[in-house]
Amino acid sequence: MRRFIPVFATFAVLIALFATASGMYERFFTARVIANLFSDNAFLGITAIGMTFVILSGGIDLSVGAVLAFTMTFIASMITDHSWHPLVAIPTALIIGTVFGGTMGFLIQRYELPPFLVTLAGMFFARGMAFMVSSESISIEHDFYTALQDLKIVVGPKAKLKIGAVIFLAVLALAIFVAHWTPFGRNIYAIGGNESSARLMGLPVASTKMLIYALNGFCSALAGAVATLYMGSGNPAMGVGLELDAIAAVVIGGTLLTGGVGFVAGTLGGVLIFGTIQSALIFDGRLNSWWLRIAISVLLLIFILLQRQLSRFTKTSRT
Amino acid sequence: MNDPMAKPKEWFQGGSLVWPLLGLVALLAYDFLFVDGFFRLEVRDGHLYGTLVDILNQGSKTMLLALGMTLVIATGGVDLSVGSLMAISGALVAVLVTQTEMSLAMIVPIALAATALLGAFNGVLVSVAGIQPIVATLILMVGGRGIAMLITGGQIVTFEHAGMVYIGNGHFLGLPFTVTLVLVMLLVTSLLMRKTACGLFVEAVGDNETASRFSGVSTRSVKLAVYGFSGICAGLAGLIAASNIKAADSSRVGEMMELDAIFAVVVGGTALTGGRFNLLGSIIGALLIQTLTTTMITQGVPPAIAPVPKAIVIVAVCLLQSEKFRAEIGGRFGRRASA
Amino acid sequence: KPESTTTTAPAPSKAAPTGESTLVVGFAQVGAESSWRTAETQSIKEEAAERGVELKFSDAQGKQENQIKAVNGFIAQGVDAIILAPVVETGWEQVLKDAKDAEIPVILVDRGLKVSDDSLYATLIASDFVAEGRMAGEWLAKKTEGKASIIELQGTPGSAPAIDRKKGFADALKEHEGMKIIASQSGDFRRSGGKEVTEALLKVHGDKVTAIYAHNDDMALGAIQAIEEAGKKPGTDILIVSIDGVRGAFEAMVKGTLNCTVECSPLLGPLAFDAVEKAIALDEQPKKTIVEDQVFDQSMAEAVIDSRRY
Amino acid sequence: MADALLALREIRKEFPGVVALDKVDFNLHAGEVHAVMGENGAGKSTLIKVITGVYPRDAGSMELDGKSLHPRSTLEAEAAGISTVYQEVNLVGTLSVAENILLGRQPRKFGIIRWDETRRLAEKALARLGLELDLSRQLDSCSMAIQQMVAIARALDINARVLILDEPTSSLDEQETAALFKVMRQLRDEGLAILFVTHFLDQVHEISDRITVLRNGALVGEYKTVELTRMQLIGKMLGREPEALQDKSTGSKWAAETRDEILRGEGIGRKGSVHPLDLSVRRGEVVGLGGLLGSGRTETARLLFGIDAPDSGRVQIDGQAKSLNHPRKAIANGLAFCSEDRKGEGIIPNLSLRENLILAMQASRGPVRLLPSAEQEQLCAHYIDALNIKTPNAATPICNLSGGNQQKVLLARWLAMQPRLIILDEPARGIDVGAKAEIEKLVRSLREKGMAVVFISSELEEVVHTCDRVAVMRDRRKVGELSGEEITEQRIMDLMAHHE
Ligand SMILES: Nc1ncnc2c1ncn2[C@@H]1O[C@H](COP(=O)(O)OP(=O)(O)OP(=O)(O)O)[C@@H](O)[C@H]1O
Ligand SMILES: Nc1ncnc2c1ncn2[C@@H]1O[C@H](COP(=O)(O)OP(=O)(O)OP(=O)(O)O)[C@@H](O)[C@H]1O
Ligand SMILES: [Mg+2]
Ligand SMILES: [Mg+2]
Repeated sequence: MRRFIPVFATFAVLIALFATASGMYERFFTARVIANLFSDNAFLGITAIGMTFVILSGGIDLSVGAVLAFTMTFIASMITDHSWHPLVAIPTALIIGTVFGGTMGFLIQRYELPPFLVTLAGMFFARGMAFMVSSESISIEHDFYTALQDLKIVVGPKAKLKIGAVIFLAVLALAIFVAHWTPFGRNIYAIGGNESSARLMGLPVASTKMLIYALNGFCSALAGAVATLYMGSGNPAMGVGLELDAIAAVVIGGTLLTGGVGFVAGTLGGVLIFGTIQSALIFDGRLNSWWLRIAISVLLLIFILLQRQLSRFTKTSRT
Repeated sequence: MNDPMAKPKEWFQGGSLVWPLLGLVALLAYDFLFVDGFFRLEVRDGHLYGTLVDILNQGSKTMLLALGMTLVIATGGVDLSVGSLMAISGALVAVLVTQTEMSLAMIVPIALAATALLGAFNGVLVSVAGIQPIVATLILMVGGRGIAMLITGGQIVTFEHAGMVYIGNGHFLGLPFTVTLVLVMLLVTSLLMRKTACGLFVEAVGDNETASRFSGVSTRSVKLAVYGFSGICAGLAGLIAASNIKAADSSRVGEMMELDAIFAVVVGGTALTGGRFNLLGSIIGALLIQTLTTTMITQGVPPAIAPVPKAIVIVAVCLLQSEKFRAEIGGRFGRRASA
Repeated sequence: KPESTTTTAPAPSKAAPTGESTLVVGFAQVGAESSWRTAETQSIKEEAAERGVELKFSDAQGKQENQIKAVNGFIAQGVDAIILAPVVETGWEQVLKDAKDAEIPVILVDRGLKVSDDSLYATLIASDFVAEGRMAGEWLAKKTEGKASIIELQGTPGSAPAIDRKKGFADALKEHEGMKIIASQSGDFRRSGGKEVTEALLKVHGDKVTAIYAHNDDMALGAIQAIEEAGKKPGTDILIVSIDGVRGAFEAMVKGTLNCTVECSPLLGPLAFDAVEKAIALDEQPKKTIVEDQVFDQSMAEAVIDSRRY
Repeated sequence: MADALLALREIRKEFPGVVALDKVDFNLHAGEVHAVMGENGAGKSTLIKVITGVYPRDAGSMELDGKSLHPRSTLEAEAAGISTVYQEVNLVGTLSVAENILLGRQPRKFGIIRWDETRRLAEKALARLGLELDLSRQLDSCSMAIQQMVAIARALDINARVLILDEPTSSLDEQETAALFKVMRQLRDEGLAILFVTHFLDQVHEISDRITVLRNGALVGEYKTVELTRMQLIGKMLGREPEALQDKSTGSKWAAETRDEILRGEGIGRKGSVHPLDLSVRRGEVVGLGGLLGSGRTETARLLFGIDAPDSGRVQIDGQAKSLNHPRKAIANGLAFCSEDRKGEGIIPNLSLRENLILAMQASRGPVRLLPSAEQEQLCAHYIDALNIKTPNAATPICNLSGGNQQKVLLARWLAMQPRLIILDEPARGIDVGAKAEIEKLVRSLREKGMAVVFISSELEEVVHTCDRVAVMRDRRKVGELSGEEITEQRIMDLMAHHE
């Protein structure tokens, strides 16, 4: 049970945050705001889930935002400019993302390159390719797509979960399952906990590492697809800095950047904390550009400290 | 721990400057062959003038950031806030220079003290509060820019103060003054690290924090110090950036420069996992990235796809440094797997 | 002179706030990335205060996703109207539909959108970026009598002004054989970017360069410094034309270092709130109001500099 | 004798500056326990890592069951039927005990891990070693001994033909060693080939059938255990006649009462770790802490050294109350602590031997006054010589030293400080016979000069032999204290196993 404390702490902080905001702003505590929280942060959430795996393995991936942008632009361009059917365009984009991630994983694993640099290069590359596909944002015009976009689950008065949010939740459930009930998931934890041990224990370190980055490439591409559903367009400049948001969400969710420790479920908490802070500041609406930035950072700081304090409660004697 | 894989991420012993240098030389060779006038140097108004000089001058900011970042990374951390700290020091200086009568001898220390303090604040978050470095410094990365904009009221504050203008545009001994600044900082840092025990402590903390603490090293102070130092370096870089354009552009200055700095450090032979570091390597790494940027501008690479060649160069340099890759390519390095 | 759908940016209104229950208006701004942008924000805030409107301000830090979140937030909050300065042209369909369903009028400022259904927004108050680029090109053509080797300093890749101002300028150049863009690089709308790029390009292209066209004033101001350091006279040896018309550009023109700037007025507050009020009252209003851009060159700079408000 | 199951011919392995193995032949037969013996740095671990594919060999051939063997990773070695426990515990500290045992081999159904089954199997594997543990406990929070047991349980659980154990018993106490030996015998009788490395000579004679001795990377010879006496074995390992290694004098018995008390702890304890206890150590005295696995000896040491802050009681140094809440303070008060966890809490792996050696001294001097390099060199030279540390030079990264030599460097780190009180937690872990005697001698000579020692060891013999007083612990509680003539293995064991 003790292992779950950081996750509980994350959700406790989330609830505290949400309660405070609800107290301060009218109409904050509504089903609509909560549903929006999921819909608006769906693609951040999906990248954060992929990122959770990477971080659990002790790595990092800076390319997620750029891969998302590439996927969006690719899908939009294929559908609008080249009249592909969405059901062709989206899977193709997902495959490209997966292969791209896998390639980075290969370089990292095979040549023992630092993930930071390889994925930094991946970020530049994917961003450049996004602009190569189209230097402007493209809107997607396709009846099937519009129909997809309009799919939603009504969860309350004026509150609906859009298709993106539904995909996000599905990915979340799947990721939790993979992390905790499959050998692949456990190997990720082992590699992150101690890579040399994992190797000496005879775990398939090489293939697992490659798979992790491939999986994350897939998640980034899926996030890109979800983003096109969210906005109905592809924007090559989208997702700049998304990687940092995703990393922050993962870490706020109680996962250690050193690898091996953390939970996918915590990441959900991290994403929602992030989103709630943003929503609360939008509801406030009184801060100018600089106070807004200062406020975001101060709130982040407060809630990270709170989360740490809560999870420290039961720290075992030896660390 | 006598097994070879205990640190698989360790990629090569901090020490070898050969590979980053080779990368730099290769790039310069390309420029020599394909870019007209890249190596043209002339003397104008008593100082050197040419693309190479520009690279030194423009690269000085990244070099300074990389110096501070090297130590932070050596302790196993990372500092994302350097860009925002640049903005803060630039903003402070611009505002003080234009709105007060203070002399530069007062203003510069004030600005550097401010960024040092903010850097130390990062250090507190990391070492005392135990927040992970990426997130701890992300806080100041976001908030610091807010502070900088607060100082300038969101405006671009321009100045004409001769002393301030000199820092980023002046010349000393025929070279941009920034070169002297970088050299002095490099020298001071190297001396500090090698002639005192600071370097030992930094490397020990980065390599095995627990063991260092058990040996009586004050790991907290070490971390506070390196983040503070990184703050000072960022402050200096901010001064140069502001001086360069005779203005404090607090909302844009230093954006994404943290990535350049980290790139420089890692290419220069300091592993992100901490431990051994190499200051000179970081400087070379910074030069590499600046040369690349300048090359792309002069080569007329369309800006939208400019990241692609950048990516290729990064991967190429990485592969060059990978012993495994060299072994695979060269073959004659034998099948000796890297330790 | 102005056409029926164009207008110059009017002075802020001095009307006293109406006594009725205050309007709540959300403003989804792109960010605070340039002096032009902050001037626009300022104008809208001042006008809101002037009219006693409660303004909900959101800064998206340059990200479309944040802007969409902001609009969604405004809708959830039940504001009376939304002013949106879209960061790019596409991708707004869904969120505008939601606004429409909630019966909240959306007023677009500074650039248009591509949406399938015009009724998704109430009106657009915008500058014509393409026209700005064209005006800059035409001015330069006239000044140089159709002969120039030009360095173009582009804005941030992918951003609407960068795309349109490039397009407009290229259009203008088509008619003049002798005008060539010899290099076109991005200075990212930054002063430092303008300087770094110019510095590097001057070394390579040396004396060939006769003119510089910058997508915004900040980059032009950076370029001026680079030219000076290269031992040339900006404004004389190399002509410089840029867009925006911020105060710094006028100062440079007075000094003779900048030749021309095309004004793109950020003072949209009064127009925006007029539109807001009309939209709420369901009054007729044109779908599109183009704020007329004006070309200023050195000869006019001295006269107008004191009246510049941003 | 029949053909060997695993046959190595003329194996050579070279590291920069060191020839770790030179033309080494080795034969391992099915159904035998084969001990590989040698001094620290003789090449035992390297031999093992060559077998399991961690290091590629530079020359020579290997055959397993007549087929040539070329493992490129442990994964391949395991697939070929070789299961290994490496010298340093190689497990994942952030995972639970149960997972560590079954990682990579979890029972699953449709690819889904069956956790209940996993726990059951883990329980079974541990039970085989006579161990009952909280399976969901994070491995990191367990003591070294338990970690070692878990590693062994994992290796035994793999269906293998060859089992390799590199110093598995280095931090085990007698009971666990016995349990391990029982399983080893059983496996041997089932036809497994077992390679066993240890520095405990008794254990070699107790369990092994044959012995291969290495010295300086070269093969000395292969012997039947029964044909080699203890003294002969030592002679072969050291390459010279063993002199008075067993210096039987138990040291001067100090008239303890007349000596000043250096450290006095009254009621020090910490919730969840050790119950409040009293402990005093006098000048020139060696105080042992006895107890079973996890009885709280290490935890007590950590409290004394300020690693974990005690939440009850007080500590006096020289009669003055002190609050030692950071190792730095403890060091400033003349304390030193040599941890049992060499890898995690001891060495700074990528720094050189010299830097590792001077670290504590430099830390106490502060960052500014760098120890002059002449002095550094002199210190290194002194300790390399005094402790017989095997290394190319002082600039070698410590991670390239053999385990035992690393341990010696760590000892040197503390001895160089000339502390007034040193806490040695399993100091002999992984150290060869010669070195053990050296260290004992050194400790005695320091004691002669008035140093006090807190001595923690799982080897009762060593405790009896070295200590002037022994505090015995059970269930993280001090249950008694023995001094002088009372100190016998029997008395300690009685206390440990709770008939008072
Ligand atoms: N990765 C390495 N790089 C360089 N030298 C090494 C490396 N590993 C071991 N050595 C050297 O090889 C020699 C043999 O080491 P090995 O670990 O095999 O000794 P050992 O017999 O296991 O000793 P111990 O009893 O101390 O464990 C030592 O001199 C050691 O310094
Ligand atoms: N059987 C056990 N089950 C669960 N936890 C245990 C067990 N044995 C020890 N521990 C835990 O392991 C930790 C380490 O105990 P400690 O290291 O103080 O023991 P020790 O007496 O030094 O024994 P060792 O010889 O193992 O080092 C303690 O937190 C203790 O609670
Ligand atoms: Mg060994
Ligand atoms: Mg112990």
